[in-house]
Amino acid sequence: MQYSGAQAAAGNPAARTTARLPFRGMKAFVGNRNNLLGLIILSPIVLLAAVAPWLPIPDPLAPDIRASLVGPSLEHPFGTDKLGRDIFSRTLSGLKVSLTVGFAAATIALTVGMVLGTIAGFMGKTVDMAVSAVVDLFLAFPSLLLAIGFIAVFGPGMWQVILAISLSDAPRAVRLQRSLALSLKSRTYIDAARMASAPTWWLLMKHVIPNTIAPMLVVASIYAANAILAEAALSFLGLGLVPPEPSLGNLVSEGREYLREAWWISTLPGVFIVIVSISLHLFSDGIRENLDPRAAGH
Amino acid sequence: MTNFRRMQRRTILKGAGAAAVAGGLGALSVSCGSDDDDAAADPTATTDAGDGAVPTTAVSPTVDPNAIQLADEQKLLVRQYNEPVGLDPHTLFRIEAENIATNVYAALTAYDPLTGNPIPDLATEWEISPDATEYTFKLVDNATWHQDFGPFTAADVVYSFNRVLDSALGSVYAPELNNMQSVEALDDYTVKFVLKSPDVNFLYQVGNYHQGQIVKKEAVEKYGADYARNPVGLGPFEMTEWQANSYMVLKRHEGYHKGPATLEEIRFNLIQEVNAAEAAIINGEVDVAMSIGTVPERIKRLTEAGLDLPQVSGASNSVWMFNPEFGQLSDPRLRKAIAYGMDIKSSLEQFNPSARQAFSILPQYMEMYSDAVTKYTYDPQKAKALMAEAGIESFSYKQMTTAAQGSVSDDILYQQALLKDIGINMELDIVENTVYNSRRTAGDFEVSNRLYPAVNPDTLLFGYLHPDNLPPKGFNSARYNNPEVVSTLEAARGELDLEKRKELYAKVQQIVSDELPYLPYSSGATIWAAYPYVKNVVVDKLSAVNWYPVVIEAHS
Amino acid sequence: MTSSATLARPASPGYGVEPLLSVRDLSVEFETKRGTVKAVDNVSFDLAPGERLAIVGESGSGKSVMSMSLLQLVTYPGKIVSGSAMLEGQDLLALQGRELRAIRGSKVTMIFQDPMTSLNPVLRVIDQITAPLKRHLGLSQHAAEQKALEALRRVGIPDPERNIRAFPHELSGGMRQRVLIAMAVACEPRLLIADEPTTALDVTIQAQIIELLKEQAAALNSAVIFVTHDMGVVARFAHRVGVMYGGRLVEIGPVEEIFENPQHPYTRGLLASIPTVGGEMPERLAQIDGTPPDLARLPEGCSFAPRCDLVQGRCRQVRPELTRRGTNHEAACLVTETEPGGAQWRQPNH
Amino acid sequence: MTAYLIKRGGAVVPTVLGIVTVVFLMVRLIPGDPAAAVGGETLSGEALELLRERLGTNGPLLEQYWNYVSSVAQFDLGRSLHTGLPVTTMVMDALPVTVVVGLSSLVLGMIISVPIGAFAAYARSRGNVGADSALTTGAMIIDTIPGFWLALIFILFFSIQLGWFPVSGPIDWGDPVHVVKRLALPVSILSIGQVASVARITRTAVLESLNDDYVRTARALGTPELQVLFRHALRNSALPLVTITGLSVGRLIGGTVITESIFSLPGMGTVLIKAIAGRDYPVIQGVILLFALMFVIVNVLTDVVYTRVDPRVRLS
Repeated sequence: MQYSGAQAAAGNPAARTTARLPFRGMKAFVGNRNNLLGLIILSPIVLLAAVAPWLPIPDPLAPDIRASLVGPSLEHPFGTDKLGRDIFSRTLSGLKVSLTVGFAAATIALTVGMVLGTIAGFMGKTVDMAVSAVVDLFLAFPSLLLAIGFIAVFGPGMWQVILAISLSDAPRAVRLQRSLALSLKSRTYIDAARMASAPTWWLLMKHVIPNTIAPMLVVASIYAANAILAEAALSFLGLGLVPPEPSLGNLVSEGREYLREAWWISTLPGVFIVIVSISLHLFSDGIRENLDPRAAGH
Repeated sequence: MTNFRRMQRRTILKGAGAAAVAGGLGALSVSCGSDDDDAAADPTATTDAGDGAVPTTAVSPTVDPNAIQLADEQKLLVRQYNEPVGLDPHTLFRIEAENIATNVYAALTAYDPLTGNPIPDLATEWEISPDATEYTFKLVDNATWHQDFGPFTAADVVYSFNRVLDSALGSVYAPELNNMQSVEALDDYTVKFVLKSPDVNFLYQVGNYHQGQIVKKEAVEKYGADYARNPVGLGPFEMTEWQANSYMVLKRHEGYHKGPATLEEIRFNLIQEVNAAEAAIINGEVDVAMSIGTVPERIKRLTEAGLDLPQVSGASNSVWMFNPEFGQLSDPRLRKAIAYGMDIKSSLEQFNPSARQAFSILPQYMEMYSDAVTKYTYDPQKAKALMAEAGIESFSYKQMTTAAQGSVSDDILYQQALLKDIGINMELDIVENTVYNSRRTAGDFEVSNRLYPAVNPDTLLFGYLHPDNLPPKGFNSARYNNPEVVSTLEAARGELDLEKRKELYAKVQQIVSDELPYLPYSSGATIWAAYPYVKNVVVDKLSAVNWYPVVIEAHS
Repeated sequence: MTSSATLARPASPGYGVEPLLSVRDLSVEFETKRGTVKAVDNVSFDLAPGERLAIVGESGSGKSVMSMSLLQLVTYPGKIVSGSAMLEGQDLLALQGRELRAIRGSKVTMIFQDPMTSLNPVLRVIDQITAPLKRHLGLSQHAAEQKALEALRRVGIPDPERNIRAFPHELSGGMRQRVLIAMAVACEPRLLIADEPTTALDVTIQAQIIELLKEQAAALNSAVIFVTHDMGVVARFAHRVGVMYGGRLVEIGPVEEIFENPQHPYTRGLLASIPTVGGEMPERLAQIDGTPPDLARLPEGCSFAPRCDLVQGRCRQVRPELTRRGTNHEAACLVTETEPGGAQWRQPNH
Repeated sequence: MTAYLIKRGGAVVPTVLGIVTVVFLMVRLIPGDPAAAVGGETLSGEALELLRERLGTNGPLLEQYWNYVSSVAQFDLGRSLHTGLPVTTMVMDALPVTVVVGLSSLVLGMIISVPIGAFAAYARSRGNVGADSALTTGAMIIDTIPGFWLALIFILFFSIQLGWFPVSGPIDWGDPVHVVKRLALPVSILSIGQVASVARITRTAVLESLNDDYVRTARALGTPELQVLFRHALRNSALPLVTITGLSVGRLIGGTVITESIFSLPGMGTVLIKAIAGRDYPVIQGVILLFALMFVIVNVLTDVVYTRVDPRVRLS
């Protein structure tokens, strides 16, 4: 707000400059409600998915045809499918797969982005042009299409899905990191450090990486959320993970045959897709708001 | 069945003739024939081919169109579940294409929809030499080709059969005719086949299916590479429009030799996904849905929606094919371990109640079916013992299967879980129908399955077991080659005595069940759905519907 | 006092007239994360028809917020918490919806600080200037266009027929401010509020714009509230001047009175900071030591106390109210209140 | 304008060439011999050679590349391995469905989400944080619901339960009522998919615009609030909106692939999925190429529209 007291108080130019600096270290990750909410929702889910194999719940792959299409109950909190497999354990098992896909795809995109983006931003002309050309080329393809094309070549499966999804996110990450690196490059403290003949790796480690990790994490958590949805979509099309391995997408897809008799088969895993992606979005929003208070609306 | 007995008496079968069928009673026309009563008079005898427990959801009874009030507009909308790759009968594959082809093309004989026995069609009568090596057919003189390709003559038959055998065409159905020596036109309406060795089942080979369907030289040459999408036949319907990935239109052929059909037009809308198909028919977007699967919940929903469920049960068996070229599967003990490790019976009861476990390659309704075979029922102990005997504790193999949009059948998943318990790791190799088909043909799989609709026992037994039919040319995907089986089969084909022939076939079935190149899995139903106002939809033994007798009753 | 400032001083329309605008106890608060900020604190003043009142003060003194609150243009998180502003029998602060919009742009109009951003960049001048004419005067498109052209001509836009079809970015800053003035005066307002309308312009243009405003206001007999931090402009333009500090009106009176006999130490500081030869005014009044008060943490007592060189003990406890210092002249200072004779501390200046 | 278009079009040439190259390389990236992957490991001799020829993977790589580029330049995308139909015919038949569905959902998506975003921003600017949060959180939740699941529910409810919309059958372009009914559900599903991103961008942009000086000017001149919001603030948010529209097309293309297959629409997505399942690489290549080219064209259009919505952006 133009006329808020905060704005008036921020009248001194020094304060304004600090506000515009990219965030410092961990500050960006704490002290924000959204951020915290995202973590609060996500952590137990991740934990649950991680410890699922040791929980006293049925084997997610074990059929029990006497308990076919049983509704949610104490014994089967999420009900069972046609084969009598426990949807709760399948959901946890699917969560693990979906989270793995989401985080792995986001991590790959983030890593590729950080490395190539920094190189392009710092190494200058030829390298920059080459990297940017490749990035632009990949950005010319709609993202899911790129993933589908990848699967068309390498076939369905877990690692193919992870790579396919990261293939469509990585160019975006490279582009973002490049622009962040470019703006940092021109900043005075980098110049100062350079004048003190600091080695490039030190510059990168000390200034570039810490100052770009948070905005990159903003997008990476969105990538993770999108990857989970993309995996679901690919699985739905039969281009995702190979059954019987349950992913959340596979579960939603499998349940459609019995949507009317057993709504729980696809709905409850679907709810988890929604919860996980929302918490990732909240987490991302939180960091972003900390980086740029204006985005919060004040 | 009585077929061969009739032939032995050198019977000259008189076809029903155009006049008798003009009323549209195609399905029963054969019963009007001279001495064919026992074949079709009692339809229930053959529909109920299973062990007596096959569900008998009401099949549309055969209705006389004169007895009901017909709808003014005889246009039908049908759900087509997959797009035919092409409609060249000599190269086409799969039921979705066959379903259309049998209505577009005609052949010397047709198959009775209820019994599967050959009945007259383009051939009005035939004469078989006493040693069953010469077949002479009299042809109808009033059949005309679709699209102004003129009248049908014996030259067309000669061209057509030689085309199937032409290696340049590469037809997978050529082996069906490998006992054929020559075909010649004696005059415009008489054609004579000479066989290399006696074959009592040859009437099946010239039936309205694949190699038997007659094509027109001029049409094949005119369309060249595009012929498969521009089929020209002699059947009751002609293809007038084909929009890729969307729909196909068949219009009735005014020059059909039995008189034009009552139905004016059939529009096949492509709806691949079975859930969408269910929605479409319940929503009234189509009148008939081809093959809506066997999931009991869906069947129930469709019944509740007031739909008829025309179906054929036990017409063909699905078999698992073991490819011995892949490591452990060359050991019959491990193949048997797989067979004993699965609970086919319970699985079918649960997931596919309209099906029964099958124990032979031949469906039970066939006269040549034998019950004296090794039966593999769920016995995990025996499976473990067989594996121990083979010195193996556990092993993995790849099961090639198809998936309806990512979902593998519950049945497979159930068996997968059971096999895992005894140390057999079934890895799923999920591929789409077309790929499935081509890899199966090429023999590029470890284990896969095949459902081979056929009415001729020889088609099945020669196809699966004869080395002439090794992939990629034929259907012997297990690369089975047992000289004893081959000689027995060839002897059976020429055996004029029915009982002796039965014995020979029983011997083959016994050997095969013991060596297990193929595991007979299930004998299931093909279920369609149709609104009650669509009359005479009869799913035949080849899982196809002959649209010629179908009529639409007036309805609101 | 510099002669240039005094020479240009216009004559006041005088007292005793029924006021056009009567502002009483106007307070505006902002809710911020740091707490409630009193941006405008109990401001009261009158304005005669045709009178030109200048409001001066540092950045953050509340002068802009005060002027905007008269048209209820202060938006969230700002809120008018009390007060009234009677204009010809209507309380501007109590109006709502349709009534409020009927006043805005017709009876009372406003001109803002930055002509570069105050026009909508994606709409042509014609669309922006004719909209209020059509709305308030019910003119047809054609009539509104004619009137708009006339207004543009009056404010000295060259080739108005062509320029009216221009997009704002195609006009210079001075031209844009003229357009804004034309928009403001087109409906012949009774009151014109100008919020630092010349700050963003360069010096020569500034003078032209001031003259133009004066001319237009005089021609329409519109009263003007002119918010500025430039004492030079005040001298040239206003009849009366109000000084704001820390959200409060600390002194108000006729221009000549204030210039000759400022009663508030802050006013005195403002006057001292005027360059002797008329020229540009720095944004911040560096000559007054210390920084503007933190409105969220106002000290008890006089808010100027921390920076005041006359400060006494009670200044830190008691909040001074406006008291009468001369004809139509009031100031809020405990020290000068009891020691009238401000002339003594005007001395060092000369 | 024409000169600009020519110039902007010229800049597209390397991108298009790059796309063609990537699509060309696709088939060559298949592990092992692509022809064997398609035809089966046991395929050999003449048949294998024939298949290589149909895939264009025979001969030296450079020659393959040259052949591919020159045929693409002549709009020859080869023939389907399964149906033998020219790929150009197949994709051109499917194109209208995809374009109509895509464009309508783009428009409908905008009609739904722009006001949501604008009102959320307005509420926030007025201090109504609750309404803002409700709108933005609602949009976020909708965004994370898998579209295909929603599609199934829609079919269940609107088509089967209520019988309002058909879910199958070819599209009869001659009958507008039928077209609307047939496309209503897929278009709705696709537009819902865009709501969150478009609303979010709109909200941010409008929130920023609402703080702009001209908004205050407009208010000071008595402009009604709805006009302030839509005529002034929203119009100035057009640039980010045009950008997000361009990006939405990318998302939409992904979405059509799934939606078309659920609703049995004979569009390019259906063609693509069938082709992938059947390893019909000439068709896969053709569809991906066409989709990518469409996306490039949209991006060029986006740039052109930029100059339309904001007079400050010069054509250069």
